[in-house]
Amino acid sequence: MKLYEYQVKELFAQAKIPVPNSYLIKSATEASKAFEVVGFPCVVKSQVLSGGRGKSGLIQFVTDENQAFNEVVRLFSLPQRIPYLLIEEAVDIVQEVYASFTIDPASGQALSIVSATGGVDIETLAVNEPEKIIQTKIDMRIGLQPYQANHIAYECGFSVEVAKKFSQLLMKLYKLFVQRDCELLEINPLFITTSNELVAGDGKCSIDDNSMFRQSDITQPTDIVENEAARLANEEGIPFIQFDGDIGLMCAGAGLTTTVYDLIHYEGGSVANYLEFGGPNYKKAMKAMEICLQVESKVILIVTFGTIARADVMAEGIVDAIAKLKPNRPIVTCIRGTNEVEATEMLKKAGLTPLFDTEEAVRLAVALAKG
Amino acid sequence: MKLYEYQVKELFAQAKIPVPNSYLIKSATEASKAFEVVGFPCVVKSQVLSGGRGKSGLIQFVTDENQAFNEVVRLFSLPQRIPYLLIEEAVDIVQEVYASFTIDPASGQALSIVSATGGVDIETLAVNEPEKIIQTKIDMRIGLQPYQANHIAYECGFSVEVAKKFSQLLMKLYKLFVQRDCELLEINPLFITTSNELVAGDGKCSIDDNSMFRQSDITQPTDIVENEAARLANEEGIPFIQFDGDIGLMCAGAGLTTTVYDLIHYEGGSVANYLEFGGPNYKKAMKAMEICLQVESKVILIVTFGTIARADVMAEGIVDAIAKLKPNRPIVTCIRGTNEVEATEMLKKAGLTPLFDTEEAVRLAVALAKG
Amino acid sequence: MSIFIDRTTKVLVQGITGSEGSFWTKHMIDLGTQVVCGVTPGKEGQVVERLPVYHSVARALREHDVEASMIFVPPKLTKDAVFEALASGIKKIVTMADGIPLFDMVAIRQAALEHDALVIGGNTSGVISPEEAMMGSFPHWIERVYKKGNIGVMTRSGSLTNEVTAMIVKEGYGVSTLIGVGGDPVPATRFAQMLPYFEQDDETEAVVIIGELGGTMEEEVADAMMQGIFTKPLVAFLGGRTAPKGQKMGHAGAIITGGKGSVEDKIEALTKAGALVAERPSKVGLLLEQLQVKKK
Amino acid sequence: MSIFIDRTTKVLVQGITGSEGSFWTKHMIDLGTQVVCGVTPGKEGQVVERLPVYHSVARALREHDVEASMIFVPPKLTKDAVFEALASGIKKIVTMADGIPLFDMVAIRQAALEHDALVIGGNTSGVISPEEAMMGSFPHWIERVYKKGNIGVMTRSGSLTNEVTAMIVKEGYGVSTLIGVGGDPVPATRFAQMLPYFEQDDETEAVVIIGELGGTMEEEVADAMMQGIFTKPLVAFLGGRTAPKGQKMGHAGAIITGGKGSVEDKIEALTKAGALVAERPSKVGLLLEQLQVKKK
Repeated sequence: MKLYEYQVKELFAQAKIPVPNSYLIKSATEASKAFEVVGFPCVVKSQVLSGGRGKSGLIQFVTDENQAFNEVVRLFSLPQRIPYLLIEEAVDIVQEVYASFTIDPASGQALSIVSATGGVDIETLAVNEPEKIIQTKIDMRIGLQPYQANHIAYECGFSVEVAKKFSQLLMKLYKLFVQRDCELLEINPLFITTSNELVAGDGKCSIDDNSMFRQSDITQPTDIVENEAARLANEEGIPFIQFDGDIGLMCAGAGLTTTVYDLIHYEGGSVANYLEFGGPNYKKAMKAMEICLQVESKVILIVTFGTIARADVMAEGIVDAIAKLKPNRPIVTCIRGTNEVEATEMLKKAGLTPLFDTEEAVRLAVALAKG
Repeated sequence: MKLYEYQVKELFAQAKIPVPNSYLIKSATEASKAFEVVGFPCVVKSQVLSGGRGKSGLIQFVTDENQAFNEVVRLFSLPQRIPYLLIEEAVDIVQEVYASFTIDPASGQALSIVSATGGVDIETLAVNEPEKIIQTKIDMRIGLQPYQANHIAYECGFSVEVAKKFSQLLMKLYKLFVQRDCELLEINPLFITTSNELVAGDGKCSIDDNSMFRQSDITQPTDIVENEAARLANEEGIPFIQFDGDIGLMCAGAGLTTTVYDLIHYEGGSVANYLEFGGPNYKKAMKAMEICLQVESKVILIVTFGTIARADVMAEGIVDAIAKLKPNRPIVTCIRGTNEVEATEMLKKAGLTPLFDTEEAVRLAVALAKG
Repeated sequence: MSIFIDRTTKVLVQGITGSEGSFWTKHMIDLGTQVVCGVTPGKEGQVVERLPVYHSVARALREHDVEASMIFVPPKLTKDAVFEALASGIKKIVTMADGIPLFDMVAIRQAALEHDALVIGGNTSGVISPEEAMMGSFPHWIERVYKKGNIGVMTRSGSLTNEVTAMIVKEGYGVSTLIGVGGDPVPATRFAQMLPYFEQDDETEAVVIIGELGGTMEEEVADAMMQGIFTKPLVAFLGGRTAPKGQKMGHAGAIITGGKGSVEDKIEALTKAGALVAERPSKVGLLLEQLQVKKK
Repeated sequence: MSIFIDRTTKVLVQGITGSEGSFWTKHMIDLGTQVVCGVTPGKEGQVVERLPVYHSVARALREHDVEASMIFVPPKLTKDAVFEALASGIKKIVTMADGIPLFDMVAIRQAALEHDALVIGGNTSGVISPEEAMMGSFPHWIERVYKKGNIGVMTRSGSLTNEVTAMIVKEGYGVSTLIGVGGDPVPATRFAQMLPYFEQDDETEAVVIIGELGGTMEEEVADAMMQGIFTKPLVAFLGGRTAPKGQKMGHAGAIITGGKGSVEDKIEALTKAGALVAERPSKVGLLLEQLQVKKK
């Protein structure tokens, strides 16, 4: 689960990692109070999960109330429906640093990534000047050691005063990373202020979904307005992404779904939604169909090749879903795996023409979508 | 630091390890209240740090208030000054189990020691039937694993119901062992009750002195009346043990002090007190002398052979102590090490006859003690 | 023949009394796998598929020789089960649970490396040598997928594996051993670690890897080929060529891989190392033919 | 000659800018030790005894070849310093702090074993090869103790070591290398681990161990002798023969050692293995003579 900036900063504050003074608002009517608390100049920051907020104008530096208020109104009026704005004090800075922890799958260790040259261009730096990025592996059985944090700090070329603060901050960040079962915990930029203080300017945190059971105090804000299909999918724990193409995918298995997505594009088609009801969700054909029907599409393409997921169970669910939901668009099926013969019989009885070859099914779906 | 039983049981209760219902009293006047809370039958348990309480009559099973009150009065009147009594409910038991964690120095790992046959004779069992004791090494980087606790429980031959409870209890006990920097954490006996509950009947806990800085919420009860010498030594952090012999030892270095203790016994002498003012305490000759003078002895024997501890510094302290405290008994010195020539001069000026050979000094002290 | 498991491999099943454990134990035995006993704490004395059940792996090993452990326990208990098997000296382990906490997988991977053991999974159907033996949950009865042959298969996926393998079989090939390393971000064992075994296996004449965007497992395969660790023909199919760029791991992911990890990068690395990359599942068999791999 | 350290050993000092660190660095150099640089975080650029100081061991190693690290840091920082040296690949480490938390020593010992490194300490004066080199804080200027010769010495004590060694020297012997393994309950390196080095050292003709009641280090020495790992003459002095039985470790201590660990048990094991045990310090030299160890 990805957290919003304001949530990450709440975690930072709990972990005693300094963050700028700020105030979160849900509507323009709360803006005056926020400006009163935070003062000017300040930064108006849209709370969305996608990256590149600065470049797409979703973060605005403002110097007076008039300008600030206009920005707040503008941002809340954007079609993408920004749920919150974080009004945050502007910090006088001398340097922007990058610091993160993640997992290095190859070694089975945690990885600290630090660069004295942080900010928005860190990925370019990684490609062009990788020597400016300090990567340190961490044995998670014993954790980040103080000597490692210390070495990293001095490798950044910090003064002794800043180095001491930085290595302590890195220890706190690692502790938070572990406590919160993070896939990624990142401060970027980490500000070094004119008075040699360290302040987390922005933060990213992605919590491992498989560990959410022990992070139950962290929840996605419930009042964020999403589209109904995404809301339903999220509620059912069904992986779902909406696009603006023609073919609604209802497949089982992430690898297979991704491959069908590729095949559709090879055939000149386009995808309306990615929906994957495999694994533990293979009995949820009814819900999966309901979600697909929420999305505008010209055809629904169902492809499965189950290992544990039984073809007859999925077929039965599909037949029931069609009977109940009466889909207003053509459905192409390619259901294989255990008990596929029984599955085929069911689908035929329900008036479908089941296929057995994925590529054939894709071609048919693309043709139907093109009309 | 060794904890009293009632302190250990407080730790158990915090760690959700079940303990019998109990009430701690400091005087006989509190007994009625205790009996009211705990009920009968109950056990009156003297809170002293030495072992073998049962065998020496310091733990008494009582069935009514009259008998109980007599025991309380008797125990509080013993010459050894028992500070507290723990009045504890009697538990109906079917089995006594032994469970502890300690450190195995050879492997650098923690060690779980469990026996389904616990109780007072566990040491005899260790010698005669070692196969009845299950020793399990624990990699402290990852801690006791549930599969280990489970295996131990079934090796004990417990029923499934008891095994599940026992393995959970063992996990909690290990966690407490680690959290509290224990050298030893022991439940003996661990009762299995007639209703298949597990209850810690008695507990021992020794906390690593070098880790006390992070266990500052645990303190020795301040209201326990000790002898003045022990109190002073404890206050100064000077290792001190009182005996009832003739020669007061004031030596530097644990190994050397122990050796001098041996040599005195070889020569037919006896020791009044063990006192070791080496290491970080080598500048505390004044305090060391003060403590030694609190103890009844016929002669004070000072032996040092410093490595970091400078002989002249120790000699200076001794000379000052003699001038100020005017000891009422002979003093034999054998001070060697860095600047021993200067040390010798100082001691001579103070009227002493410094020796250089430990065994000669011991012989002299024994002769003086015998008069 | 096969690698990792064959009819002589003595297998213990952890979690044998659960519904998944008992169901798949039956199928493992049906296929020819030599399952010798099972473990479920608290169930010692029970019998599953005529096999004795023990409280712990250590207790089972007192009575049985065991070379491999198949683990059917829920995700939260998987780390403990793997640690138990490793501590008992078992060097081949398959663990299938989907939903193992990330840091548990990190601990499992590190423990596997420390014990010099092959732990396959989690989030996998396991390992199968068709018509020989399996540790896992493959629908081995689907003949147009699980046919014996001379192609080694390694995969990160489940359903896609059936899709691709069916295409291999359709072209007249069969599978020596199929290894699902699992779909988790930190699989306990990685593609490249298994290559030396396929290299040494007489009956494996070529290897197919089924990969996808993200991570560096495919690049590690290319490295192993460049270093001469693996010299047999290799064909790859990679899902996610047209996928929108994922932002899940933010900057850090990009930094670790030096900006690599896209399907294009993987194709470049594999092609440079001499592998052929199939554009779609139906092309995999044709590329094996193109590499002159015999049909057997 | 000597083991562990001699005039060719390049030594780094961690905590060199502290009062103890700088004081003993001077003495180590005075004796002939080849100290090449120092480390104190935050003090890079400073100079101590004409040696450059670095922020971290890794930074020091970029500029210097280092074989051994001498650690003078407070007890609470010792584990970190040892881990830093080990992570940098240094295989000989001496750490002297008195008061290291028990679980830190457990971690240090395990890390030392894992890295196949010799970590001497904590709570020790260190290692000295008299008239050659030292890592530690010995008053090497006391000639009636620190005299060069052919007797290897291992000890758990400080002052008692001076007492016993003075007696060895009084009898006309000298010391090849003296190793204080330290007085903590979990020393990072144990007596028996050092025996193979003394066994191989041409200049060591016999070994004296200075032990005491408790633990099993002396019994391990006896085992090594029984196994033929150590074959030279060995004399032991053990303090605490008449000591009242300690109860510190309660039942657990007795269970671990199977009721052993008393001085009597140690004497029995050592005697059985062919060692001689001196009743008092003044007898150690005489027993060496009895074993026909040459005076040199």
